[in-house]
Amino acid sequence: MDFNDTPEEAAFRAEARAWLEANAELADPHETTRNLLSEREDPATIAEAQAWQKKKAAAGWTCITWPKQHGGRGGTPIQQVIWNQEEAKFKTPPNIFAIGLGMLGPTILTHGTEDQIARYIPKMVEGSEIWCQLFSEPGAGSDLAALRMSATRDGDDWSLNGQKIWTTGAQFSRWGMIVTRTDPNVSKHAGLTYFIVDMKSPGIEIRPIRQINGGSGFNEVFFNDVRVPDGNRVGAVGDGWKVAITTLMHERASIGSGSGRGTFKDLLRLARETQIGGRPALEDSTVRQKLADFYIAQRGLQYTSYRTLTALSRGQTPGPEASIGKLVGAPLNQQMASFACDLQGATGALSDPAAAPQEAAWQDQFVSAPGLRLAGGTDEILRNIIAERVLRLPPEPRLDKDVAFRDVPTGPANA
Amino acid sequence: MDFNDTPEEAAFRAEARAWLEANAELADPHETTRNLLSEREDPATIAEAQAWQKKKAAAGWTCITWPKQHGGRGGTPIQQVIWNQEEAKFKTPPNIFAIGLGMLGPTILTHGTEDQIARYIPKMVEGSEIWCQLFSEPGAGSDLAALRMSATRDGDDWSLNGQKIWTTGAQFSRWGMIVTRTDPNVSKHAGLTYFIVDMKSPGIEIRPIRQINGGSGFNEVFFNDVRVPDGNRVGAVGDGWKVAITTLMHERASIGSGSGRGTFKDLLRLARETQIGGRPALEDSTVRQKLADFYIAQRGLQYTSYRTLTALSRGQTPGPEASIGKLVGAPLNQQMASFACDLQGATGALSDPAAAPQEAAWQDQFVSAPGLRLAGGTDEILRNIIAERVLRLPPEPRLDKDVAFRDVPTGPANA
Amino acid sequence: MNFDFSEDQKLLQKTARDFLVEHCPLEAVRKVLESSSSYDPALWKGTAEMGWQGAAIPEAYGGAGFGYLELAVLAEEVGRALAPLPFASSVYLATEAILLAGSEEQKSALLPSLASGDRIGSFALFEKPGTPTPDAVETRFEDGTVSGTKIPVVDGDVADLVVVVARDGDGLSLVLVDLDAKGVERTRLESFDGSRSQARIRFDRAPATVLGKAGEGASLAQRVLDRAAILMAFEQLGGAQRSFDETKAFAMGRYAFGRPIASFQSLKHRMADLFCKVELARSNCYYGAWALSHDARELPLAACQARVAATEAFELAATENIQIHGGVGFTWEYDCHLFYRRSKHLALALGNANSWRERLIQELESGSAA
Amino acid sequence: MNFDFSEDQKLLQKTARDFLVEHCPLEAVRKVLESSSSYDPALWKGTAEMGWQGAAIPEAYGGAGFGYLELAVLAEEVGRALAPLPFASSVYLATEAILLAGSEEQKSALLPSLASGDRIGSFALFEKPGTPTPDAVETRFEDGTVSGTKIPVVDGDVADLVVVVARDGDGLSLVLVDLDAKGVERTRLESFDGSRSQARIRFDRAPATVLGKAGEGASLAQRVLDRAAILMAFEQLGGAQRSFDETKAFAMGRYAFGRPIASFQSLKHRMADLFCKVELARSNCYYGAWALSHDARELPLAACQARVAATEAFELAATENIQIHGGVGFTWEYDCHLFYRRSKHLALALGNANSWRERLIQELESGSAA
Repeated sequence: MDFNDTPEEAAFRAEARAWLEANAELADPHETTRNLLSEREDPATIAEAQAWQKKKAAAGWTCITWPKQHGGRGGTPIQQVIWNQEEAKFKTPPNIFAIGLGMLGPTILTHGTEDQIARYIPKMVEGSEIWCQLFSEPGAGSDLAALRMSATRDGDDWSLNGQKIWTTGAQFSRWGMIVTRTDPNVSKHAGLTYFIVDMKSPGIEIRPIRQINGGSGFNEVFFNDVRVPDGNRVGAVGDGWKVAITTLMHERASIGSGSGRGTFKDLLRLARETQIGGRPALEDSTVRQKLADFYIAQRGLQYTSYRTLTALSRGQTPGPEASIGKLVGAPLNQQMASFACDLQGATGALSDPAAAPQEAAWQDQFVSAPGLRLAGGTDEILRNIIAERVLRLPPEPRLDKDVAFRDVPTGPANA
Repeated sequence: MDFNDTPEEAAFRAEARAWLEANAELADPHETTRNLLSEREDPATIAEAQAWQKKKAAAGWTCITWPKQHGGRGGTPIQQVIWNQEEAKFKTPPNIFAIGLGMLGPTILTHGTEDQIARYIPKMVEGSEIWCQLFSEPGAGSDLAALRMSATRDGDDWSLNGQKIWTTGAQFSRWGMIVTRTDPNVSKHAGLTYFIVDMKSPGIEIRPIRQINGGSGFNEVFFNDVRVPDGNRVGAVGDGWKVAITTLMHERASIGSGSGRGTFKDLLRLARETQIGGRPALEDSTVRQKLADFYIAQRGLQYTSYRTLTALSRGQTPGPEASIGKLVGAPLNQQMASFACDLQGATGALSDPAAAPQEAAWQDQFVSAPGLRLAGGTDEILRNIIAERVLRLPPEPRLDKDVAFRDVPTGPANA
Repeated sequence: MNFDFSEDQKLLQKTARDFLVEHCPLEAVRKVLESSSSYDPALWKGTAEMGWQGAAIPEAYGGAGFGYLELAVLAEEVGRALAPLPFASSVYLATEAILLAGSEEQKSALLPSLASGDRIGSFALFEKPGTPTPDAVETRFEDGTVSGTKIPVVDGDVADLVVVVARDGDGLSLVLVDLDAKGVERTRLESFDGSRSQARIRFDRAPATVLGKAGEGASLAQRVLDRAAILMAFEQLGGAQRSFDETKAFAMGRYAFGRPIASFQSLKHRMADLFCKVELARSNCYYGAWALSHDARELPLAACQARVAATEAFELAATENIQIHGGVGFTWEYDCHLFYRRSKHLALALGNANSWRERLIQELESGSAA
Repeated sequence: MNFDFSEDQKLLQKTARDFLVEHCPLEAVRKVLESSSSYDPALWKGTAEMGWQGAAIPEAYGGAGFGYLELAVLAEEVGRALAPLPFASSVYLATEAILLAGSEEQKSALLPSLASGDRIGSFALFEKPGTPTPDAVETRFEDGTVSGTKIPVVDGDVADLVVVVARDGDGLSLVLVDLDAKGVERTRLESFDGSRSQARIRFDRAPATVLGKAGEGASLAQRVLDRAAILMAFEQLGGAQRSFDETKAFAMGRYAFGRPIASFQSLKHRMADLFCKVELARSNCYYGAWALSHDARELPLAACQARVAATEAFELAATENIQIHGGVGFTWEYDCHLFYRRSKHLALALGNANSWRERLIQELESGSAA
């Protein structure tokens, strides 16, 4: 048990730090932490992000735990975290490569052919080609395997028809990874197939989704007879669910790097600067108790992610335990934002950056927070995962298992 | 909308009050409220309770809403509440007749024969015969209809074999009402039959259950070839579930009478008399916020029971809405007790009446409180009832509906 | 004892609901939210024609003279519809302040136009973030003029007149300011709930007249806030009930894993808990309405109860509404966020729930009831 | 960076668990609870033979000299077994106080017998209900004797010596008292957790010697409490984990409506939430153990985190354990109440969770870390 760096880790940290200092600018630690999910990247930002990624890739910093032959550093998960911690201290462009490197790359490395690995991985690593994930559909969110996007064989190609939703970065991605239904006459998990799709193909239409926080980082993607060569199939026909699970496991295994600590500092500052009954709110015991709870929960999450890391370092598989971070962290984020708005009293109902404390960052976080509880698995799905896959509690009776997909009830909404 | 008495109600209240003043002694309003579920009545207390009940019955105060022909007063539900409010201000023996008059009497009046009504109701009303309810079994708690107590026909009699549990007052009851399984070859709700059983019958053995709070108000009751004449059957053979539902509906409809207000006053007093950081705890904002929440919740429950009352007065059927009171009130009781122990700091872990504030009543309540969340329907069952019967949300898939009872899985515990 | 609205009041409720279903669908709310307008003037006029603004104003002053139980019923419907109106500012606050403290002359001069909706009133108390004490008021009344900055003032940009809590010598007074007068500078501010408007008002020796007894502004303001809290609690109750209804309807129609998501036990249990929360809030609100209509001794306590319970119920219901909708609940296109925004707007409009809990305990300590 | 116990420490854990499974089944806990005994002397002797009491005591003073990570591991197992032992009083409190503040002479005189379990130590701080300030201590040290009443003193009835926080001139001092000496009157009190004993101790000019620097009792006591808090958090963690395990096992085996109750979604989701709570507490505890073993600057903060998180986890787990058991969970015969009692006992033994949250914020304010 040691929360400090070993000498080797300290050396790695120094190396990372030195490279970052030579190549980037330190961020202002006092700047109020802004939330994500609200931005939509413009072309200039994307170009900047790609330039930064290319620089990192050349020095071997983009995917530290990957084997060297695939462009990685052959490093440990702890080194990846050390890198993340250090990089977070610098001003860097948004990381639009995380979906590719974190989830899709590992899927190709696991299930892809040698040709697919050779064609796609190097450009993914250096950031010259950006990737997106096309899984959810309007009628298949929490129940992902209920998806209806059809793929029908036509010679050497497949023809894709249907709609995907919640696709981050679809508008600037070169490639997408998609799960489709190739056979509606077998049970719902059995009829799926997984493809790599060229996002520039004719027949693809991308529409941004406006979120309740005004941002539009997600898209709807419509497929109208989109041709995908069979060579882009990942895994066997009908094996799509197995391949998708690999992607999802890596999604959940993406590890925190002490995020949220800035947020707590902002809240502490707010409590110092806001008054209750003529004195700083920070002197009010209700505020103090609440702050203590937030602090303890955030620290608990942070150390829990570290514990997962130690397990990974020992060669254990990334387990569904990683779901804890999101299941606890997302509602915590919402509670903190709500509390911060309340602390401001009547002013808390202003979202005017010129009039509300800390440029109305808390109001922004409060309206963004619900998204964190829904994206990448709702609270409810995460509880199911922990209950069934971590705790091994028995499943509920299923009405959609042993029937052909076309016979599963879908209700009036999808009738 | 009027939270005050109408002139008629005020007159009724005055009448009740006058009778009580003439027949009982005022209680000390400053006495700390003690919890129930911890006592086991001794013969002297029972005799005292019966004497008080007889007196009340002679003056028509025992079952105010019942028709006069059955010993009631033909009064309104609001009159019953007014009576309860007034009676609570006096020193009176424990009410050991509530199960009979509140749940079993109405069941006999609804489903019983004329002979049964004539034989049992008058003595129930005057309290000379006490009643108990024999529903739950070790393997049938929340899932009541899974009960296994068998009743087999033998000439004019039935022979009962099996075990009941959680029977309040079995040891001093003259009669019990029991649900049995008369046919295990039909689906579980279809094979039940309801009886009145003489608690003095040969073959009945009663064992008190020791509770975690040291009390033993409940019993296990064992039946070994207990003979029950067919004349004691309530409702048709196989109709037991329907009859039992009548009993349960009345259980849930039993209406609060402002209970718990004393408890809040005790807590307020504790906060005044206990210190945090050198000042009365009542000056600490965390304590104040918590007290406010408790107060609001208790008042909300009280007014909700009043609203139910108004609905009843208009002739609406007692609905499952009454479940709110228990679902919210029981955990609230536990939270208040836990908070009160915590307020005492290290002393909170003493249950010594000579050493802990308010004679350790809060420690007593804390260890009694879990029982309130379990007895008469657990929190979980009450949520199911509200979800399915009040909100009409769809049921979950059932594995125990369309099979013979003997084929329903029971798991290793009951195998 | 009778713990429900009367048949007449229920009829009024039905009429109000029908009217709002027709004239204030959620598209109307969204229109205000997405545009630069501060409220819906046509709807304001329509409600005025039905006498809503003057529900509690005696007929002698141009009101409908219904009473407070009727106003509570209307407030619930206004809340249910998320009506984009300066109803709370004008009716619960400005009108109540004038009814409570105004001279005969002030009442005669102002109430008829407030009742008819021709003029909009507002109430200016807050000056900085947090939960202020009365001592914190810096806006000053001197020589018949008022100077200082109030922020935020709900509906301050569209109001015609405002009741201002101002320092007056050693104490506080309520003063009335005509917002078209000189010395008034108003700035509209971005509101968390864009369907309700917020403003900063700077007063620079703006002409003002005292409302009620000079120096009694602190206690008068508190009485106004208590009354407004009960009525606003009904708005919150309406919003909570509607959020709950929308949640349930969605969960019944949305299928996952081959069945309606409303059949999943974890959602059923959460909806059951939410139902309890809303019902308990309703009960506390009813008690508040009774206290208001009887001007009962328990009014301050009842106000705190109703306010806190309704705030919690609406905030929880709006949050669960998004969560149970899933991904679509996070889209601008769906209506969930309208409830979420309004729930926070109303939660803070009269100071946060903690400040009302604190006030509740003060009331219990002073032994006004319990 | 390494956020787990070592293989050796895990082996120690396994040995400890095996020992307690054999020598401290829940029947042994129940035996103390239901009898007039204050602890289990045979078990105390057994653990001492394995070196547990002296785990953190250097070998020079008769200890095993393992270290604090090892002691944390043992504490978790003691908690898991609900061991009816004066372990916390003697090991986390009295021994730590002497290690921290004792003179060479005191250490040599006392630590060997504490390590061997021949003597039992305890710690006397509290004097009245509530959350006291150091100012509230009325027990007085004067002329080499101590006078006053301490209540409650956990294990005060069976301890041989006690470290007393006493007023000493203008400040506070820690003083050591031999409980067999004259001027000591002990009364056993009914304990909420009957498997752990509580007492009142009256001192009437009982002979006492100062432990550590005179006048520094307040800060010394706080340092002792911080260290004890981390170790006790491991006891709580062990109790929480065991409660959770029992809940899960019961829910898997109990059938209702034709299936295991563990398959009902509302229970599954609650068990998932409980699992998260316990895991987060574990993480905070690990951080505490590290801080303790490294005597890190962050120790006070880490103590508060571990203490609060573990208190919440054990209390919730014990409460859910009864609830998910249903009716049988409320019977004396089932073991649920043993956990429920112990969870409250431990929650309050070093002052309530709120007092630790308060201390956490004080630490953040003083900027010792974060």
